[in-house]
This record gives sequence, structure tokens and C-alpha cells, in this order.
Amino acid sequence: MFEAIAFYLFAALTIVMFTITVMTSQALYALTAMAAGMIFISAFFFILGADFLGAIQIIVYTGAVMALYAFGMMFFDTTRNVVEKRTNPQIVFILGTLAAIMVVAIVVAPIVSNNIQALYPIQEGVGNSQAVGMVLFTKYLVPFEVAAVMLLVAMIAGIVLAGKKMDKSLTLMAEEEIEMMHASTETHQERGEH
Amino acid sequence: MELYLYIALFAPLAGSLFAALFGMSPKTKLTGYVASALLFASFVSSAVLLNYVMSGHTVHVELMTWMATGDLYIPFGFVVDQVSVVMMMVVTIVSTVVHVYSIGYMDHDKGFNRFFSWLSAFVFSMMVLVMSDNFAGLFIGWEGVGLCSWGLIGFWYQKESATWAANEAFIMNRIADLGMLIGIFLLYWNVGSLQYDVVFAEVGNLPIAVVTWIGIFLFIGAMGKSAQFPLHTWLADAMEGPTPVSALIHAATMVTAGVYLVVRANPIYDLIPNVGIFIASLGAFVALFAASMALVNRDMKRIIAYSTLSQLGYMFVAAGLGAYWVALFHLMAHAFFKALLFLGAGNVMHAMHDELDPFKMGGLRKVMKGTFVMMTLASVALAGIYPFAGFFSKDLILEVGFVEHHYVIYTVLLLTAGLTAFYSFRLVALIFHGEERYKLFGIHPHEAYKFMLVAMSPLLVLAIIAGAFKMTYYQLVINLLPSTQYHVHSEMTYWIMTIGTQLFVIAAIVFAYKKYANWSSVPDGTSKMENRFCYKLLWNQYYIPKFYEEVFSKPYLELSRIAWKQIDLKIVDATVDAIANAIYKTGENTRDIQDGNLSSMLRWMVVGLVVLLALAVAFTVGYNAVGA
Amino acid sequence: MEITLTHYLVLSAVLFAIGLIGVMRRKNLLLLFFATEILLNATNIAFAAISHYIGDLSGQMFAFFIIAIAASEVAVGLGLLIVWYKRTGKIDLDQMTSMRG
Amino acid sequence: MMDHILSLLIFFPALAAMLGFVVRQDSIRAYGIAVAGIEFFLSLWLWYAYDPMVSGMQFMEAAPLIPAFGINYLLGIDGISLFIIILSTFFTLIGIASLTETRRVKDMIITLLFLEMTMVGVFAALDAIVFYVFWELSLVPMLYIIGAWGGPLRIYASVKFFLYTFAGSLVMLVGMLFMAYFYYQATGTWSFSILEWYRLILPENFQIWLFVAFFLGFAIKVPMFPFHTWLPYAHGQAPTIGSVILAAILLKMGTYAFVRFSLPLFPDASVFFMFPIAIIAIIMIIYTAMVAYAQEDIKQVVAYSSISHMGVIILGTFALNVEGVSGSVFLMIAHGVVSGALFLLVGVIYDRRHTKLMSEFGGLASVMPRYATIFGIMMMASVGLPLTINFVGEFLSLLGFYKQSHMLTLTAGVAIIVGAIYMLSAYKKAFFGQVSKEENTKLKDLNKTELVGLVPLVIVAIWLGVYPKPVLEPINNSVESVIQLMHDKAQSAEAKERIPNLSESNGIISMQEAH
Repeated sequence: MFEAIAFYLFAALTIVMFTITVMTSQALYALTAMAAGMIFISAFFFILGADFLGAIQIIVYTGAVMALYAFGMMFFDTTRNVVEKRTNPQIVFILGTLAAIMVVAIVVAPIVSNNIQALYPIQEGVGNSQAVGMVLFTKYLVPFEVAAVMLLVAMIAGIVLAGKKMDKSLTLMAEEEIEMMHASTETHQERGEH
Repeated sequence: MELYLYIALFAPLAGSLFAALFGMSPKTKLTGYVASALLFASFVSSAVLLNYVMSGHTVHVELMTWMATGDLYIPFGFVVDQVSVVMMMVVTIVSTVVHVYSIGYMDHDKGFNRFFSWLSAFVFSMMVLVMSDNFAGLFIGWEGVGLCSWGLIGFWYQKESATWAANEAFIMNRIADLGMLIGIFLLYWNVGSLQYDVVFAEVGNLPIAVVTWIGIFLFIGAMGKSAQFPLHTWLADAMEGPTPVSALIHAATMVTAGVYLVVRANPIYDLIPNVGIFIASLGAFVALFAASMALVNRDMKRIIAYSTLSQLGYMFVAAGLGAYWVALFHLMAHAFFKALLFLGAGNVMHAMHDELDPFKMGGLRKVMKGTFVMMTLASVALAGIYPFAGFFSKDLILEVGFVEHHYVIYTVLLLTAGLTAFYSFRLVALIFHGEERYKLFGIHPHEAYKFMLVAMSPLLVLAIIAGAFKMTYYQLVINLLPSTQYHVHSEMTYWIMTIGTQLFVIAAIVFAYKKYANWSSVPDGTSKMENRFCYKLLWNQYYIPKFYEEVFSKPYLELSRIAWKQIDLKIVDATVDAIANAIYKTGENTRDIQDGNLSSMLRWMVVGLVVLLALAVAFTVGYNAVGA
Repeated sequence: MEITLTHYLVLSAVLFAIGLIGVMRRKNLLLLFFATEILLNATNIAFAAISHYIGDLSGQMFAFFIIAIAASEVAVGLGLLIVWYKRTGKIDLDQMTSMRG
Repeated sequence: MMDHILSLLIFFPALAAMLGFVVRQDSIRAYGIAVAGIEFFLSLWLWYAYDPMVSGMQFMEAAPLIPAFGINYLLGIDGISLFIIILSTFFTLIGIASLTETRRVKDMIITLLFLEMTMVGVFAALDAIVFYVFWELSLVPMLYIIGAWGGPLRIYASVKFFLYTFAGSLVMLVGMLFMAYFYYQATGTWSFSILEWYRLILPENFQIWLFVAFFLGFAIKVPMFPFHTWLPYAHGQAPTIGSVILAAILLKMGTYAFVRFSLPLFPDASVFFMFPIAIIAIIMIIYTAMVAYAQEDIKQVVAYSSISHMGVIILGTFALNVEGVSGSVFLMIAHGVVSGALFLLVGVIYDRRHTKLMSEFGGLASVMPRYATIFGIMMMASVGLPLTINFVGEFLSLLGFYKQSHMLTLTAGVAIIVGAIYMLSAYKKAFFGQVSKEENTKLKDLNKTELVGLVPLVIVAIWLGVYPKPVLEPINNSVESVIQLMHDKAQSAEAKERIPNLSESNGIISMQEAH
């Protein structure tokens, strides 16, 4: 009973939050609503007994990802209203609804749930974190390492892309040099626009 | 004896190849001499073989395998027996004469060497045709003579009419050859062999329906070669060829191949008297039909061609009624006097500078004595006056008709005999008697070379005396052919018939002379007779060529054009292109999806997702439905 | 009122659809990223739920990797976004037409 | 050496073509002739070493390619393929020797040598995948020849040629994969060897589907009505040498494949489809003959006549008895020689006048007598006159089919009439009559290079017409084994009846040989 109440509550909350994220024209609202949604999702993980996953969800999403987005937002200066051109809004909703109906139809069909078999059954009497750790570092060791490398690559890529001119320190530069640099950047921009 | 057989067969081929070597070079008399000499050698060998066969032997050789696959086994086999040796004699005699004659006739022609090459090749094909011991070999010769006939009719290829006639002849013959081919197929699948001896031994065991079909299809082949109705039109048009060709091919030999086939296949036709009656009826019809067209024609060669057609009809009557030896006998006699007639006509043509209309001649007997005598005698033989060759062979056919109680056929043939006499002497009278109308056209006729006349003389002799060999011939061929004697039962009837026929024919001749011997003007299409319906009908050959033109040739061409322009290009090809274009167009149209707008791309992505999901749902539902 | 796997899957589908709508609707690239995050999270729920109901940890594993991928995506994506913004001064999707075919 | 002669035959020209890139421009022709000559003599040697009394495969070679799926490099020839291989090498030699093309001769000769490799490969392959690879590879050089040396519409023609045949062979590939899959299901091992497939008896409904899949690939290649429209374009645009090879060899791939695949693999389906295919063949024969009659361009006449003759070949193939199939295989050779020669001849006049319209000619017989003579001989061969090469094939094909159906053969026999009509009228238009055009009065007769190409063809056309035994006998022996195999494999009563059982009639054959 408690589980049911919790599920419906968090489901409603998540849906509302994400809907706000998608529909609002205020970037700040969107960001906040999403952060909230992420936390509500972690609640499902806790309900499902995936404690470790829930923790990760909160740390990574609400901690890291949202922080990144917040910085991004500041950078792009999207604190004011976002102006977006809307073309054929009905189609968007129709397609979305259709996709949802299809997926629901598939998952509701008995054939799906009957055909799934457990490959790595959860061991009894072992805590979630421990179990996760055992599977992660045995069966999924290689993917785990690859994921680590990927994260590293992503980090480096993020740094390189965002901070192209990190080798140049404006404080140590002479005025003329800064002028020249700006001039070249502007020509770059013009070229980029073409 | 095999050596003689090979000489008889291959000497003409050697002559042809020799002449072909010089085909591209300017005229040399040498080719004519060599080809004629080789032909003479062939004739001598045939004579030796005839002598040998007369003593009761036959020669049968197998040169080599031609086709062998599965159960089919066709050799190049040649047989000289009582029937083929008669044909060999006819072919070699006439062709030797024609070769020698042609040396003079083609004297001024640029294609002299080419002519001899074709002519000898024709003789070779004809020899293959008559000597082969199986139906496939017969077919080789059959098509071979068709080819040579094509080459010779279209010999003057610069003339549109000549090449047209050549193609017509070839194609008409091909139509008939298809029938023949089907007959051969039927024989093979029912008998298992194409050898004459095997076929004739086995044919009696076959169901009568099959034999009937075999007989019909083989006869269709014969109809084409022998120009029987309705495939007759090519023969008259074939007169576009040089006259010696007409003499050899379109009078003496090739056109009689059909008769030869029926005679050769007599064991088949003996089993199916109904087909025989059909053949005889058709023959009688053609005899009358062709003779009627000859009555009014104004082209010397065409008149003779129609008379050939008419005589072929006689031969088919005899063959159809089972009197094979009579048919073959008339074939032989006819070959001699008809070739003679044609060669004489060739002389006249030369003299008249290729003028063919007898109404523009007249009185030529003064300048062309030799030719006059020969043509008159040949016409007498053709008319069947005693004691010329025609009397013995043609009257015999009339008797056959009478004895076999086919009185309609008899009457038709009798009438035709009268017509034959009439148009033959109409021709002779117009050419050699009466006023010298040619002077109007400024022609100075002259007699042909002496040696040409000498060359013709053997034919003249044979045309006169061939009847005397009747009994010898009969004794010879009954070894192979049914030996039915045709005697009218009462002596009285026989004499009445014979004398009556003779009187009737003579009356026709006299009538022709009366009407035409003193002809003085050239008809110009205004006289009353020329405007009569009957005249026009005959003049236009019963409108049959026109009918063929309108009903077959033109629609075929038109249909071909439609098949190409409308069906092939507009339907078949257009469909293919339409499929290709549809794919191109789809590409062109869907290209707009890639408009570079990432937003719409995302939407398309979702569309794709939805479609895939829908498919998944549909398949799941379908799978469950089937599973349940 | 037993909460079954189906409930979770339906919830996941609904969230996924919301994400899809966002993906299609948004022109601002930053906000579009938000929508993709929703998509990823929707699947995460499904994975975790299946993992729970089947009794198999593989689902959770996948969810981990998805989170890892999401993190790297944000890092690289934002980096690219910044580069783009520096060049053009805009992050509007409609302006990005260099992929026109 | 003898063990690998087939590999040698296939790869020698390819290797020589590679080396050809470094040969100098002015000596490339001599090089090409030398290579093609050696190749031709190799193939003659193959004939010499071939034992005509053995009906099975000879000179077999095998090497594993993908053993896991049973794909092997498997070669071998029998009487059916032997002569088509010789024909390919023969025509490559003649084509290079009488090459009149002046643009980029080097590229042309290299392309031809590559083409030769693919042609020999197709006819020697006994593994379906190897067969398919060569089959598709053969498109590339031909595409290049049409596309690079062709007429004004060459791009359209070559693309049409390529895509059309390619689409067909893709369906065929699917068929092959299914065949291999069925074989796997039946035996538990994968195999693409045709000889292994021969041993498999499929249920009739499978046979029918597979037959259709193979049929599409083959029918487009042949080309059968209504898939024939690529051919007139390809011929119309291709340079002379391209048309010659296309007509003489490439079209034979389709008919050869019918004998190699469709018949022995699917005997019941062959009987099932016999009458529909015969009707298509008859439509091909008569309809394309009519279209040929309507043409204004002499090359198109020959092109459509090719289709018409291919109809007879198909008819003979589906006679399903020794006479018919032997005849159709022989007719493949015959048609190769004759149509190849006719295209060479058309090329001669095109080189001189740069037009192929018959209305531009007329009276050529008096200007170019040698040309007219050779053209005449080849035309008569094409019309199917006895003692020429075509007659033997046509006669046997029709004879064979007559066993199956009287009426259809009678209709198909119209071929000999309509064939004569279009050929004779084309000949008349081009060669007879007065020389009407000023340009035609000074045309030169055949020169030495052209005679080198044409005279051997004339000799072959007559030699094999008079004495076909050296070719017909090996063909017959191999065809007999195919027919016997079909009879043994056939399941339905109708198929058993229509396909003759030869083991009974063997006695008759030996009796006849004793003659």
C-alpha cells in the first residue's frame, strides 16, 4: 500500500516536473524543474531497491550535470525568456502521444514480460551496493573500464572544446595583443556566419 | 560405282566453288567452260549409274555423320535407286544444256562468273535433294535450291523488282518449309529415324491419323516448292531472273521437287488415299487456274511460267491418284520440252533486247529460224500432240483420272489441255507470225549464237522422242513405285478418248493461230475485250498478289511498326523506365527531408521511431494471431 | 493495488514521450539537451524496474552506463555548444543549416 | 600444368591485363593479340585434352575459400561449358585482332582481357558463389566499354544495362543463398558446390520459388521478353567490339545458367514452368522478329534478331530431352558465331560511313562485293539455312520441343519464316538496288584486318554446319547425364514422363554408333 502511494505520488510529481521542463519558456524554470524531476526519479530507484543507483542518480544528475547546465545557462545568458519559433505544434504532440501509446501497447502485452529471463540473479542476503559491485567488477569489468575511459575522453573533450584559448592568459597580455586577438576572432566569427 | 556417285554429286559443287573463286574478278569464259565441263562429267556419271541401276542394282553410300544426338542419327547418306537416277538424269541433262547455253546468253553480263557459281551450286543442291537417303538430307537440298533460287532470281540485284521477287520466292518457300520441317519432326518422333528405308518400313504400323498429318505436312512443303495454290505467286514473279535460270530452276528441276517428294514418299501417301484425293483435286484446280491466267498474259516468260504451274498441277493429279510413275514420267518429259521452251524464249528476248511483250514482236520466224522451229516443236510437245513427249505423259494422266473414276478431275484436265494448246500457240503465233510489229520500236532482232542452238538440240530431240522410252522407264521404276497400269477397259472408249483429245487440242491450236497469226496492232488497253471483267480478273491474276499484298505484307509491316514503336518502346521499355524513374523521383522528393533543419530532422527521426514501433506492434499482433 | 512492472514501464513510456515532445519542440539547444536527459532517465526507470522485478542486476548495470554516457554527453555537448556560441553568438537550432543535403 | 589449366585460363588474361598497363601504347595491340592468342591456344589445348566420352566434370580444381560456409574455389568443365569457353577466347582473340577502335586502344585491350577472365570464370565455376562473383564482375568491363567508347546515349545505355542485369542477379543471389540454406537443413553442412546441390531433391513448392528466383536473374541476362529492352540500347550505343562480345558470349551466360542451374536443380519446377516459358519464348521469337523487321538501323535489326534466336535457345532448353537441350547448347555456340560475325560486319560499314541507317546505304553489293558475300553467308546462317551452323541448333531445338508440344512448336517454327523476312529485307535495303548515295560509291571493300576477323568466323559457321560432330558429341554426352539426373530426381508423375529416361534407351545409341 505504501509502495503504491509512493509510486503514484512520485510518478505524478515526475511527470509534472518534466512537463514543465519541456513546456516552459523560462530557462531557469526548466532547469529547476528538471533538477527536481531527477531527484524524484531517484525515489523510484529507492523504491525498487536499487539504493546504489538512486545515490548515483542524485550525485551525478543533480550534482554534476545540473551544475554544468547551470554554468552553461549563465554562459549563454538564457535567463530571460527563450524565444522559439514554433512550427506545427500539433504534430509534435501527436507524434509524442503515438509513440507513447505504441510503447505502452508493447510493454503491456504479456509476451514481453514473459520472455525475459534473468542472466545474473540477485543474490539473496547481500546488500545492493555489494551486489552491484560484484557484478560490476566481474561480468561488466571491461565495459566499466571503457566507460571510465569514455568519461575521461569526454572530460578532456569538454575542456578542449570549451576552453580553446586557455594557453593565452589575458592578464599577461599587452593591450595591442588583445586587440589583435579580438580582431582575428571577429573575422573568424564573420567567416563562421557565412 | 560409288566413285561415279561422288562425281555426279560433287562435280557441280566443284564447278560452283571454282566459279566462286573468280566471283570478284572480271568475267572470264574459263569459269563457264569449267563449270559446264564438270556438269557434263556429272551427267556422264549419272548415265553410268543409270546403266548400272538398269541392271537391277542400287548404290547406297554413307559419307559421314551429320547430326547425332540422343536417339537422333542423321548421316550424309546418298542413294541411287530407280527413282533418284531418273531425277539425276533429268537434272544433269537439263543443267548441262543450260550451262552451255548460258555461256552464250550471259556473254555480256558483268556477273558472268557469279552466275555460274550460283547455277552450279543450284545443281549441287538439286543433286543432294534427289540423291539423299533420308528426309533431313532432302531438306538440305530443299533449302539449298531455295537459296540458289533466291540468288539467281535476284541475280540482277540492281533491279528492285528482281530482288523483291527473290525475297518473295524465298519467304514463300520458307512458309512451306515449315510444314515440311514439322512433317520431319512428326516422322522422327513416331518412327525414330529419318532414313527412307526405315521410315517406309515402319510407317505402316503407325496410327492412320499420324500418317495423315505426316502426309499433310510433307505436302505443304511440296506445295511451296512446286508453287501450288495458294503459294503460287512467287513462280510468276521469279521470271525476273535470267532466262536460263527460269529454264533450269523454274521449269525443269526445282519446282518439280515437290512432285519428287510425293513420289519418293509414296509408301506414306499410299496409306492415306484421302490426302491423295486432296492433292489430286488441288493439282487439277491449279492446272486450270494457272492455264486461265496464261490466256491473257502479255509477258512471254510469265505465260510459260503459268504453263509450268499448270503442268505441275497435272503431275500432282497423277501423284495424288497413286500413279506415281506417271507423275514422274510427266515430270521428266515436261522438264525437256519446258526447258526448251524457256531457252527459246531466252533467244527471243536476246533478239528483242529484253522485250517481253509478244504483242510487240511478230514475224520473227524470218530472222530466227532455229528458234522458231524449236519453240514450235516444244509447244507441240507441251500441247500433247502425238508422237511428241507430251502426248505420252499427259494423255496418260488423263487416262489415270478416267480410270480412277474421278471424272470431274478428268474433265478439268481435258479442258486445261485445250487451254494449254491455245495459249502456247497464241504465244508462238504472236512471236513468230504476222506483221513485224517490233519495227515500230526500232529493234533489230538477230538469231542467237550457233552453239546455243546446238546446245538446245539435245532437249529438242528428247522432247520429241522421250515418249518412246516409256516402257523402258516403266520397267525401271516399278522396282520402287507401285506398278499400277492404267488401261481403259474397253478398246473403243480408249480410242474415242485419245482421238477426241487430240482433235480438241488441235482445234485449240488452230483457233489460236486464226486469232493471233495475223495480229497487227499492239493492244493499248482500250479494246473492248480488255475492259471485260473476266479479262481484268485474269490479267490481275485473280487479284491474288494484290490480296496478299494488302492482307499479309502491308499489315505485317504495319504490325511490326506498331510492335516496335508502340509496344516495345511505349509499353515494355517505358514500364522499365517508369520503375527506374519512380525510384529516382522518390529520391528527388525525399531529398527535401534533408533540408538541413535539425529540428525537422529530429521530427523525422521520431516519425521513424513511431513507424518502427507500429511495425513491432503489428508484427506482434500478427504473430500472436497466427500462433493462436 | 500491487504495483507491477507494467506500471513502471508505462510510467517510463510516458516520460519518454514527454522527452520526445521536448526534443521535437525545443529550438534552443540548451533546452533541447534537457529533453534528452529526460529520455535517458525514462529508460533508466525502465531498466531499474525490470532489474527489480526479474531479479537480475543487468538492468542496473545498464542504468549505470547510461548515467555515465549522459554525463559525458553533457560534457562534450556543452563544450561543442560553447564553441558554436563563440562562433555565431546563437544557439538556435533553426540557424544550423550546414547539413542541408 | 594440366591440373590447373582452368585457373590458368581464368587468371592468365587478368594477369596479362595488369601487365598491360606498363606496355607501351604503340605495341599494345601486338601484346593484346599475343595474350589472346596464347589464351585461345590454351583453350584449344583444353579441348584436345578433354575426353569426349566422359560425361561428367573434368579438369576439376578445388581450394577452400570460406570453409565454414562451404564456399570453395571449385572449377570444372563438361561438354556444355567447354565450347562456350572456347568461344569466349576465340571471340576475344578475333575482337582484339580486328579492333578498329582508335580512341584509347590500350584501355580497351586491358578491359577486354579483364572481360575474358570473367567470361571464362563464369563458365568454369562450379561453386555458386564463385559463379556469382564472376557473373557480376563481367558487368563491370562491359559497363566500361559501353560507357567509355559508346555512342551519344552511352551513359543511359550503360546504366540501364548495369542496373537491369544487376537487379536480376540480386534476386538470383537470394535464390542461391536459400538453396544453400536448404542444403544445410537437409544435410547439416553448408555447401555452395553445384555438384553437391545436384544431389539434393527439393519439395516441389520450394523448387518453384527457387526456380522463379533464379529465373529472374537468368531471364534478364538472356534477355527474355519482357525483360529485353536493355539490349537494343546496349547494342545501339556499344562500340562494335562491345556488341560482338555482348551478343556472342555475355548473353549465353543466361542460357548456360538455365542448363547448369535451373534444369538439374529443379526438374519438377522445370516441367511445371515448361509451357509458360515456352510461350514466352515464342513471344520472343515472333514479336522481336517483327520488331526487327520494323527497324531502320541495321545494328538494331541484328540486335533484335539476337533476342529472337535466344528464344529458340530457351525453347530448346525447355524441351527437357537430349535432342532439344543438346540443340540449344549447340545453338548457343552457333548464335555466338553468327551474331558476333554480324555485329563485326555492321561495325565495318559503321567505320566507313559513321551511320547505321539502312536508308543511307543501298547497292553496296556492287561497291563492296566481298563484304556483301560474307554478310550474305552470315545472314543465311542467321536465317538458319541447312549446312550452316545455326541450322543444326535450331533444328535440334525445335525437334526436341516437338516432343513436348505440337502446336507450340508449330508456332515457334514461324521463326524460320519471320527470320527470313527481316533478314532478307534488311539485306535487300542495304545491299541491293542502285547505289543511290554519292558517299557510297567510293567505299572501300574489306581490308586485311577485317578479313582476319571475319574469315575464321565464316569457316567455323560452315564447318560446324556441315560437320557438327566434334562439338555435338561432347555436348550430347554431358546433356545426357543432365537429363538422366533430372529424370532420376523428378518426383511428379508428369515430370517423370516428360523427361525421358535414358538408361533404357542406351542400347539404341550404342547400336547406332556401331553403324
